Amino acid sequence: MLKIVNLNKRFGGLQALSNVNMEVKKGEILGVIGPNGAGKTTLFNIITGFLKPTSGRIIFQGMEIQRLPPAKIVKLGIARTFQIVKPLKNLTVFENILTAVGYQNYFGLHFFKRWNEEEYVKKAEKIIKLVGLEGHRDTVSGLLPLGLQKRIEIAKALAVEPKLLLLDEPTAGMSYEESEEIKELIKRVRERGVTIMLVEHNVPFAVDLTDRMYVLSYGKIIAEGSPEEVIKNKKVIEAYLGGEYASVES
Amino acid sequence: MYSSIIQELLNGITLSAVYVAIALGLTITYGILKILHIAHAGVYLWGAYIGYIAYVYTGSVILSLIFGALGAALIGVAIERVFYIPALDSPPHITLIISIALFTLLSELAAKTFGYHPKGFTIHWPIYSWTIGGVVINSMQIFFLAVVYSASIGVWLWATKTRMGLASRALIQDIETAKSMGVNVNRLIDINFLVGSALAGLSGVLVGMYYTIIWPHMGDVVAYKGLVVIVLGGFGSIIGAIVGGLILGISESYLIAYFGNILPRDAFAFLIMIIILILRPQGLFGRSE
Amino acid sequence: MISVLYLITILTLIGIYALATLGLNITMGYAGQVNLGQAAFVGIGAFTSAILTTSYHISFWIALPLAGIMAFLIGILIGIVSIRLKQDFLAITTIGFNFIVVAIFLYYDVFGGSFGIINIPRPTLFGITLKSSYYMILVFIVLAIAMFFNYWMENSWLGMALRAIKEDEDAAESMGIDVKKYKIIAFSFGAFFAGVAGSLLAHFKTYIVWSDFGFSVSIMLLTMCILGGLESMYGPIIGASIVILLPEIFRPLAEYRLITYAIFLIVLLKYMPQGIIGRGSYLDRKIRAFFKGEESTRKEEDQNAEDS
Amino acid sequence: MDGKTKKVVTAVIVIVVVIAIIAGVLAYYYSQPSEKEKGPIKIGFFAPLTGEAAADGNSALHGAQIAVDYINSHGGVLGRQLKLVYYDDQLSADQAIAIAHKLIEEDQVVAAISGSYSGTTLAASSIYNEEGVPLVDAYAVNPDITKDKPYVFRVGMMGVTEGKAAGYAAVKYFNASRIAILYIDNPFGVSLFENAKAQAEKMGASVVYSAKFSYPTTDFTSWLTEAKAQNPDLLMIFGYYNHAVAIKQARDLGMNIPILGCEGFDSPKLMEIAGDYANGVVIVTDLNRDSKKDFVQDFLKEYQKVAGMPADMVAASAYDAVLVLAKAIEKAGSTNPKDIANAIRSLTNIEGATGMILKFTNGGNAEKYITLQIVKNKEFHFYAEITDPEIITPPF
Repeated sequence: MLKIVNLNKRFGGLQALSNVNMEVKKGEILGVIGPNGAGKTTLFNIITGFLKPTSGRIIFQGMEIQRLPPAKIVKLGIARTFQIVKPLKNLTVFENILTAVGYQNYFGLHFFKRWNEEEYVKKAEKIIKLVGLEGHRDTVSGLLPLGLQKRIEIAKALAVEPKLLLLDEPTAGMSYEESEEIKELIKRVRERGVTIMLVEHNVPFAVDLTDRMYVLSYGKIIAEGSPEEVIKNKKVIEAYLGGEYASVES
Repeated sequence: MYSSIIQELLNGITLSAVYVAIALGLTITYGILKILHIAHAGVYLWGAYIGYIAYVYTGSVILSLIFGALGAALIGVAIERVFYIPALDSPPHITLIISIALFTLLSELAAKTFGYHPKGFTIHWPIYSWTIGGVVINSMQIFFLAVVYSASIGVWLWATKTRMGLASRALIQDIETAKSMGVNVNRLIDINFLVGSALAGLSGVLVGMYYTIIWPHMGDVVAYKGLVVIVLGGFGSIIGAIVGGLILGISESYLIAYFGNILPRDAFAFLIMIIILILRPQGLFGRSE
Repeated sequence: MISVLYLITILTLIGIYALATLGLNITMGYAGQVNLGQAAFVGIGAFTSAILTTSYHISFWIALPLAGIMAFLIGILIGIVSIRLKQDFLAITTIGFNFIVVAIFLYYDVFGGSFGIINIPRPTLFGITLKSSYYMILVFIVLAIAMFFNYWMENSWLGMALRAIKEDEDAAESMGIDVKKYKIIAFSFGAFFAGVAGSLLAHFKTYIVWSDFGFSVSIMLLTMCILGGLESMYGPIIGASIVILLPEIFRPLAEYRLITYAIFLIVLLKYMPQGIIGRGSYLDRKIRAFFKGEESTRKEEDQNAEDS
Repeated sequence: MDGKTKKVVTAVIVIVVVIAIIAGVLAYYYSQPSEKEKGPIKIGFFAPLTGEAAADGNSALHGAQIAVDYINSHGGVLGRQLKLVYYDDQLSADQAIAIAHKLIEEDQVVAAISGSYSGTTLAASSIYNEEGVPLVDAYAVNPDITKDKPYVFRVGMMGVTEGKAAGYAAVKYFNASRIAILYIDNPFGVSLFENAKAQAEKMGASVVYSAKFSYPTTDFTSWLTEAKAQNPDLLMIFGYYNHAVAIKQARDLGMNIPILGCEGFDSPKLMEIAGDYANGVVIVTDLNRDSKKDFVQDFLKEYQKVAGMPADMVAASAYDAVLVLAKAIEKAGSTNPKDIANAIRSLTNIEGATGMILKFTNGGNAEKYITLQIVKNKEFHFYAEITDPEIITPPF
């Protein structure tokens, strides 16, 4: 579904990603783990068009997308969430989701169309229900606790009807219970046929949820395989122990 | 013709002192609160008037400069305490309009207090002038440049070498971090406004003396020129303000001398700024992100 | 005894400035793009219309939309510049834009230089010259059309997109909103209404000069926009009414007028940062509740939002 | 349309209708002009009393008020007192237009005076003209203010005449052949520059350097440096007294040539700002301080008392505007605006604070002698008088 070929990214003198090759298969939940500063978020930013790669190609369903602007990539069917949640703070939950539901109308001159059509309102309400925010439909999103804001984040990503969903640390800063709820939510999403790519800091969470994993360290892929294999991999343990042991714990 | 090219350079450097003087204070106050402090120009003009009154009563240039700076410092801190600190959380356009309204208020109050008409501010010092290779320079010019640039170096040393200055730089980065480091944030904001506003007052008096005129709307041009300078330099950078002031003064001097029929002076200043911003959106000395 | 022509003059001015403010509200209120040079767009519209009708004898009815289109095109340029600039840089760049535009009006004879353009014709319709009350009606018809556009925009994906880029550009991109495109739209649409307002102003005054569009006028428009309230279709008309009527009411104060006005402004902004009817203000909540036909739950939460 | 759309459309229509109704109702109640024949005779006045131009606005107001008080203390006009109704225009054309309607319809003035600049005066002038209320412009120079407007008059010099006089004086009194000109970029400076240049060239001199500056300028060194490089033998500065700094800067740069200024310099502030540097500067003006006329001296004294500073040209012009109106009302024997306008046109040899107004031309511009004044020991003194009709006659 998504193929990353020889991807490189440099920030000034810093090699953030070097020669990354990856493949995402349709229907799976793919995990990308690694210590802090490994380049996970950079990878996401490049796939979704927020950053341009120094070299390399990204192929989504047979199409090269590495030079496309983010909005175009969204239209092609790749959605993302942000590690630091970015809800439209002064808008209500409903308005947040509705904005995303209309993603096809932001191109050309379609923006003159009214949003107040049953089609869109229903779709937005369905997604609100799916992520379990029915009780907060008309609440201004900036006032909700972080856990619920993470749900808005996922809901917005779902609203653009993605084929591939990129989740950037969906559990960062959450309690165990909240993480478990998110886990259930991700599973439900996957049942709807959405392929998921997950960046996680929380290794046990990723191991539990994913079908396959890549491990990034200092911008390089150091391991690949099923979660069980990967966490036993020597290089991976070294990377975590040598780098930041603490991050495995958190 | 060669001498007139050098003369224009000297004219530009002299003019730059006006810009440096105003921008330095502005960059310090902007750096700390991230407010477009238009009322800084109001502080500047009050400094000029206070210095003028002090000169009329004492006849001393030095006392005039000191009183101008002190008076301006008090006004600056009062503005910060009464208007800016309570409005810190409001969106930037609100503080901007408040600042512009304050500036109007300060100008009009000065007009009501000291009269609408300009005042001649001629000091008793004799003026000597020298001609070197066709280029004329006079003692007042040297005094003006010397005071402004030594004050600039003083501020730069303060900001980079003293504990207080360094703490302020830390605060510019991040208020929360500074708090967690045990810095007394409010006191630091006060001190920055004190220093910045004193500079504004000092420059008001100096500009008044140098051009021998002060008037209630002397801040009008300065208010926005000061912004141009700190934008050129990259917001919050002290070296940037000095270099930005020099660039603006010198380029203005040459541009209006040779291309004065194309655009007026202020439009040139803004044009230079916009061109630089298009090429370097973070300003000359600003950090890119 | 208030005289009618005086009142009509004031109302016409309110209508014209409300139109320019409505444009600014699109750029600043909905899309969150700071614009401190709106008066320049008003000036561009005014001079376009004045030059077309005086030098080329083109009908007012053609010049009016052309004035808007001219401002629209320049708005696209400013929109493109704005893409690269962050908040405060953008604010000062738009100030600079205003200074440069009026300087061009002043330095080039096409625009009448320091003398301005005189004898701008009043529009005629079916042989009637539109002046005083007829002209006021024309202004308010144009304003009503603009308000309808505003209402329609609020309810279209355009409004959604503009609000999204105001809140968070990255989030907007991730929802399929091309931020660059909508920034350009925000500036150019906002400029369009300013241009039309400029044309209306030129044919109302029949004489325009560069200084009518200086930076202080931009500040006046900004004040109207914020006092009336951002993100509200009624905000501009309320803001324009306050800003134009207040000095008239303060007129007996003569030389204390500006001082009083400045103090009033500071106090109002300090205690009503959302303006009279801006999104989240008391009146706004009441009106929304009226249109929804129910007291919504956002009331209390909005009050919390004010504090945050 | 759904319900919500309907509500909004209704709301918009309601707003428009309400405004129309308010206007209509007021139109209904709008009574005919009340009795203008009783009480004091009201004269309107507008000037920038606040903001950047407040200095001149307040000078003009003081000057006009002194004239009104003087006339009232000498028995008034037609046995009635004069009353000045004044408003602040903040130098905004919009406000000047609103004030015009307010003065004419609400205050029902019989005539008005502009103590404001060209932009505001020009914007308002067509309203006074259309409404048929005489407007006397004190000192704004834009020719269009009076052009084709039978109800608009000007007591000050036109830029055309003043500029011509400057060019004439430069060649005639200073034998200038290479002239450098710095002028302000407003109608005042531009008309002076264009006409001074034309006149000087006509008389055989050439303009070797010219540059324009904006109102708040304090640093003229760039232009002066370029001007000096052209070796001029006379420097003209067309600005206001706050630009006196230019005199000082020119001298500092070693330009020891005659400096010719204009009526904008005509204020004691010139000497306050330029100090000793002002000595020797000659200005083209119409206010003759050495005048032996009693009321000129009275005015100068009274002004010093009221305003706390010596009078300037702006104040004297506003004074004369009131004087002209009073004379015209007296002559017309009525307060009918049309009669007043006609009377102004028939006035001759009016002694004013700014000198003798010979008559008003058909275009409504005052024709008067122009004086040159020189600064000696920080005071203005008579230097020469220009009476050549070719120079002093306004173009229309």
